[in-house]
Amino acid sequence: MSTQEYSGNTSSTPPLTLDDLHVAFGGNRVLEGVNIEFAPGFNGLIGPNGAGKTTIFNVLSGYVKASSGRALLGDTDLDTLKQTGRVRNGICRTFQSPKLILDATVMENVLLGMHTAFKYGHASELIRFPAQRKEETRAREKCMDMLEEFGLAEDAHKETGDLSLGSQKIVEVCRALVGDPSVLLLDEPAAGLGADDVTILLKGLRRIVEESDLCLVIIEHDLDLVTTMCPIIYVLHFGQIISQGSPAEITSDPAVIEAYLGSGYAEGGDDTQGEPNAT
Amino acid sequence: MSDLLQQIVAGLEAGSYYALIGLAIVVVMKSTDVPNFAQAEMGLMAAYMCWWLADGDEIGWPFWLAILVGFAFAAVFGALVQFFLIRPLTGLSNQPLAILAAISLGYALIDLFQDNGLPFFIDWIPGLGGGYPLGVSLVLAILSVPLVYIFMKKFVKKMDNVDHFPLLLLTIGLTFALGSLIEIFFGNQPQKFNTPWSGNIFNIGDTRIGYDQVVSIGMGLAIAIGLAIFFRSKWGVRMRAIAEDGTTARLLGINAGVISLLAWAIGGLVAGAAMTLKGGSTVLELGSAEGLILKGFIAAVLGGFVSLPGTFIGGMVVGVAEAVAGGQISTSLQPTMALLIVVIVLFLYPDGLTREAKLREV
Amino acid sequence: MALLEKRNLERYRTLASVKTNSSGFPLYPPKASGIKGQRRLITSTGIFVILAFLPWLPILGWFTIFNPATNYGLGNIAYVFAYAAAGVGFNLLIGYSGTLGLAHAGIFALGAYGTAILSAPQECLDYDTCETIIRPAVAGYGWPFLVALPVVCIVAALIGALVGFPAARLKGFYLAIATLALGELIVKLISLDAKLWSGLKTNSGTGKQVPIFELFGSGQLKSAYFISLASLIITFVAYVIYTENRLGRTLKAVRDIEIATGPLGISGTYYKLVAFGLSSFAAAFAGAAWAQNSAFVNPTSFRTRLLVFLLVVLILGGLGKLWGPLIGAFVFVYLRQEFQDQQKLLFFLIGVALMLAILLLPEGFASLPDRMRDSRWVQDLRRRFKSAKVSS
Amino acid sequence: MPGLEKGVGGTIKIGTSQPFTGRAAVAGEALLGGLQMAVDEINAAGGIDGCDFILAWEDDRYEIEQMVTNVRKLIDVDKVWGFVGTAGSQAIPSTYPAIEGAGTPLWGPISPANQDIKEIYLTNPTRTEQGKICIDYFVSQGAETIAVIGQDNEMGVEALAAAKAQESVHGYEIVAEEEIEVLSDVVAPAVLAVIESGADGVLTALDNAQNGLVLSGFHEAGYNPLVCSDAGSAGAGGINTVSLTEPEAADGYLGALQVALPDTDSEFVNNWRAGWEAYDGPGKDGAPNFSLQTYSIIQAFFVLWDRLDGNYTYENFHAVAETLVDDPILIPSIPPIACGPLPGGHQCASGAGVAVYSSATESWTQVKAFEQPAS
Repeated sequence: MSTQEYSGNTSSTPPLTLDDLHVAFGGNRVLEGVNIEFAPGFNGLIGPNGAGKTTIFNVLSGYVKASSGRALLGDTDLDTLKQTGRVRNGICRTFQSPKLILDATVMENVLLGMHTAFKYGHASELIRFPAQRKEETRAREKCMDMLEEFGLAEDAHKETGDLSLGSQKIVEVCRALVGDPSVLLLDEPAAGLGADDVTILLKGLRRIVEESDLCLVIIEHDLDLVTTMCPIIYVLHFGQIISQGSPAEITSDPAVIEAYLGSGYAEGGDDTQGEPNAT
Repeated sequence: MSDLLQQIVAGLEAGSYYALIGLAIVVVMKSTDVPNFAQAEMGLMAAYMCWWLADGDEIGWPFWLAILVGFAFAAVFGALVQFFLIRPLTGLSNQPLAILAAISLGYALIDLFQDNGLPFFIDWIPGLGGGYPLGVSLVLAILSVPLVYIFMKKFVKKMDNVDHFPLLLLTIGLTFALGSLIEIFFGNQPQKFNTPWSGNIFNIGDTRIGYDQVVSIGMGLAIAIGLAIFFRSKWGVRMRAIAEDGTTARLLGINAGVISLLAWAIGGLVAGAAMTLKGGSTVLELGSAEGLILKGFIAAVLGGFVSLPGTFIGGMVVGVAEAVAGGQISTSLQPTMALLIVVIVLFLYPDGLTREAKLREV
Repeated sequence: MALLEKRNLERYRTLASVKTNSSGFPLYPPKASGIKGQRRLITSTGIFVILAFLPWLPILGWFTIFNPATNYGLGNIAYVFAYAAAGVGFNLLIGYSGTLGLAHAGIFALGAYGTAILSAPQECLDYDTCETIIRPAVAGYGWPFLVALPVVCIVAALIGALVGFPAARLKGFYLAIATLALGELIVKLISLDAKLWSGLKTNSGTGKQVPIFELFGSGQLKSAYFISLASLIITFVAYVIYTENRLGRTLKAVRDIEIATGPLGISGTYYKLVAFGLSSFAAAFAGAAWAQNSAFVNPTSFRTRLLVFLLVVLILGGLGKLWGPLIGAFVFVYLRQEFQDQQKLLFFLIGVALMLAILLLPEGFASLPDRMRDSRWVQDLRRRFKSAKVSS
Repeated sequence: MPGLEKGVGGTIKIGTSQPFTGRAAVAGEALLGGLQMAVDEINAAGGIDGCDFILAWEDDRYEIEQMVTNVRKLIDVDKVWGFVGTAGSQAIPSTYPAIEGAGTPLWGPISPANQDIKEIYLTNPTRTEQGKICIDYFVSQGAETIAVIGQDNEMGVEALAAAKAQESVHGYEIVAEEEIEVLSDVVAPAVLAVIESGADGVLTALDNAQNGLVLSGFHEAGYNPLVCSDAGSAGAGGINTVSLTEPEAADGYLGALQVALPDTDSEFVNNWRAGWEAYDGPGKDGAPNFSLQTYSIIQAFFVLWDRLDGNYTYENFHAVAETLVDDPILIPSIPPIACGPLPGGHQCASGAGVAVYSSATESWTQVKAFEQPAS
């Protein structure tokens, strides 16, 4: 890609560590001592609704404060960083329902993801300072490449509101990716996507992960997708990790079946695994 | 010391007007979620009405009759404003507005056709220059009325959950219109409104207290308590239900139209009372509403736009703070006190002062 | 559909001027080539050029209120520009970044008083001795106007940002009240000046005779006219550039998806303050121009009523519309002069106009063309017209 | 030079801008009425040297923008020869550049005037001067402590300036300087502060309503010092202020006089009164005491016009006007008008009288003839 100058923090991805994380809203405890060491590459995070998956993301992106325990990005404690600081250190995320400016173009929305990458201030923008224009152009080029990667290049200058929900979610993923994250948190990226959208999304993600050593955490209900994508999966139940390991281990773990998959999955599970590229 | 007491009494009187306007604003806000910038102006209209009936040259009604009629007018007028102007913007029917517009325009057109001719941008069209006999202009006007009605019906959008800004602007427009209506009907001279008690005073220790001060403060307190009780009642609860969540309340079979009509009537009544008391104790003048509405809103803010006691106390505090600051420090500081208070309070408590207020963000 | 896209793609590749990425997708929204693409640039420049030469080409001669051949008309147009400039700034704040800040009457006053005081000659330094009543407020700092103006505007922008601080914490209507109060407070502080600022040598009570800045000795009105026009053009251009580039999209993000700005590395607070600062700059500039036109300033001119005037201008013209403020200002000043001799009626009309604008034309006059285009019967006409052409 | 085309022996158009709406309307209406009435009379009498006069007027609400646009309109569109009787300290200075630029003379009770501008002639004592007269009267009544209550604008500052100036003359003590916000009727703090100070004389520079409230405040407190205001805010000779308070409270209230009381029994005033009762034109519903003022001023203007001897150029006008110091225009109802050359000479009138209100007879009586302030 022609945009290496931006990939400031893709070098030596520090693993993301959750160290005995507790979160409680008033009385009810949402996370009770979660310990995870996310590795580079795909990490799956599954569990029934209300298990606290999104809460983990909210802690990582600074919406929620952990009542005890720490979240470590490499060796820096995230508590020491403000939200914007976390972005500069390479944590990007998407939301369950896409948070996009609907009356702005797709390109503009994606450009928001590069906010921290811009060097020149708004004063130079006003006088249309050449260097600033060049910077803008380069940023747009990068965003366009990203959109092309995910097959949205032709919609780049359409109003985001006109796109299908699926495409909007992909746009949001692009917006997260152009920030060159070292850790990318995807909250149900595939929910509401058509089959071919999913294929495009996953193909894109795979490529990115292969190229960089991005640590990618996916919350997803579509078990097939998770099992096909993620070498390692964490199962969250009532704020605790009840199981973790390879797809095979997870899907055969009785505790998981009991809590989440529901009995009668095991045999069904096998034949879905038979055709990994079904998705 | 007596000086300080004296100032406090004066402050309480001024405060009671702020509090009453604030209460009127809060009642409307609670039940229809409209920030009514025109509240004080509506009250002033009623106050002038009372004065006109009692002291005016044409009519010399006995004081209490005048007050009765004037307050009734205040309530009805409040209801009318809601019925014609606010309905379309709060998702209710726009029919009344259309009818009103049609009729008033028809009336204006009769006048225009008859003598003045139509406004500049079309009067060059031959035949629109005016000067028709009454009959002809009557016909022309009547013909045009249905068109206006249809136009208004078509183009006045019924907007559900419209945010505060347009509503605020609407009431600002209303303020201007009312202001000049008052000037047209009641003239622009300041007027003294003589009440049976005005001018009489009594002493407690060596503190002078005017009867009008007692009446104003007492009325303020009474109305505040009355409203508090009312909002515990069945209707009061319904009002709040409407404000909190209009659609659900409607599904529960609460008639939003009637409720908000009632709320606006009450708001108008309270504001009318406030301005009449003020007129009786000081003077009636065009500018007084403009000065009072901001103070009223400040009182309402101190009550978080929901709490009646909070609003009442807020108004009183502002009044007393002004008077005492003016007396003890310098009178040139007095006008800034209310502003300073609200700014500081909002910096310290962004959600308003009362716990109740935190439940609902305005 | 997709086919069409492909064809466009080919065209972009052939157009050298269009910036594309490696595989030829245009980086900037594709413009129609040639004149068509530049339509807005051309029209706006054209309009402003005409406005700049208006005093010498009385094309509005038939129209007394705005007849540029007379001082009367020229003054009115200058007022229109000043209001429009303030409106553009207001537009950026309310219409674009969706923040309901109402301190602009105060900021406007800052611009007017600031330039008046700074550029007034240094005389009459002693509060007790000089005959202040005979000579209203000619005591100041003797700065050249063109130095005072930018300084005042920048200071006003900073103060505006300061006023914006509640915006970080307050929601909707609370913010409106807080900023309204702060605006009033500014005016109050100004009107305290006879006592408060006597140290600042401005010593005649609250009214100030504004020292007239004569642009190349062109006389008070012409220079006031051009200062007002400059204020409009500068704010207008800044508005266009900003709303179409990074600042614009960032402000939009703060408006629409504030919740998500944190994980994008955007500080909502900072950008709200930026919006306040920029719009305050515009307001102060407009205030200075207004003062040059009025030649005298008085706190009573900057009470809530001025704020309401600005709101009327904004709403009549159209919230968030590029040309809205200018159109609105023209309508407003026209109304005010047309019904000048019957002020009672005038304020009734302004009130009704505002109410009708809210009820009938929420997007203001600037939205009329679009509305016409979208309205059913116009489209119907167009279709007929097309079919007629085809058949013939 | 507009007006001259209409010029010699033709119709002369004179303009005025007054507040017919808003709070000052009651004054503005009457000011217009006085002018219109005088113009009608002079035209009925066949004009002066074959000139008859038209009065063109515009409404400003005492607002800067309105006043400046009005003056521009009167100059450019109505092409007036000059302005007579335009007033309004809150906004009038905004018109100076326009007037100076067009060279159109302005002949009226302007306050504040500007001693640098050739076109502006001030035909009445300034507010400061009226304040000084009030204070002189206080002192003559044996007052030793003075309090000042002013609006937070020019009026207040001018009153304060007067008090400070006379302090050095008489050597009394200023015990309170209080302020009341424009358009506000929260007067209690100021009133209480003054009561606390226990001043013998109180000089107020407020609008009618505020004056009324202050008087009742004093009355209720059983505190009755000498209270005096300048002509405009006292409405001396009229009911504008005294009608806004209980009769007893207004008893003994003092007002400075720029112009004789409307019920003065002199030939000139009787003549005016008869005219005013008969008059039924624009501005009839205003308060009569103000109409006598402009009536007198425009009479003076007519005298001056007569002295122009048919040469109606602005040069000649200024030349003749600036010689008035040697041969003043004497209108019985106002102090002699003796304009001199610049600088300072265009403040043509000086000195004022004082009148007191009696609630028993519901009338004003002049207690101090027109005099210069002590210095």
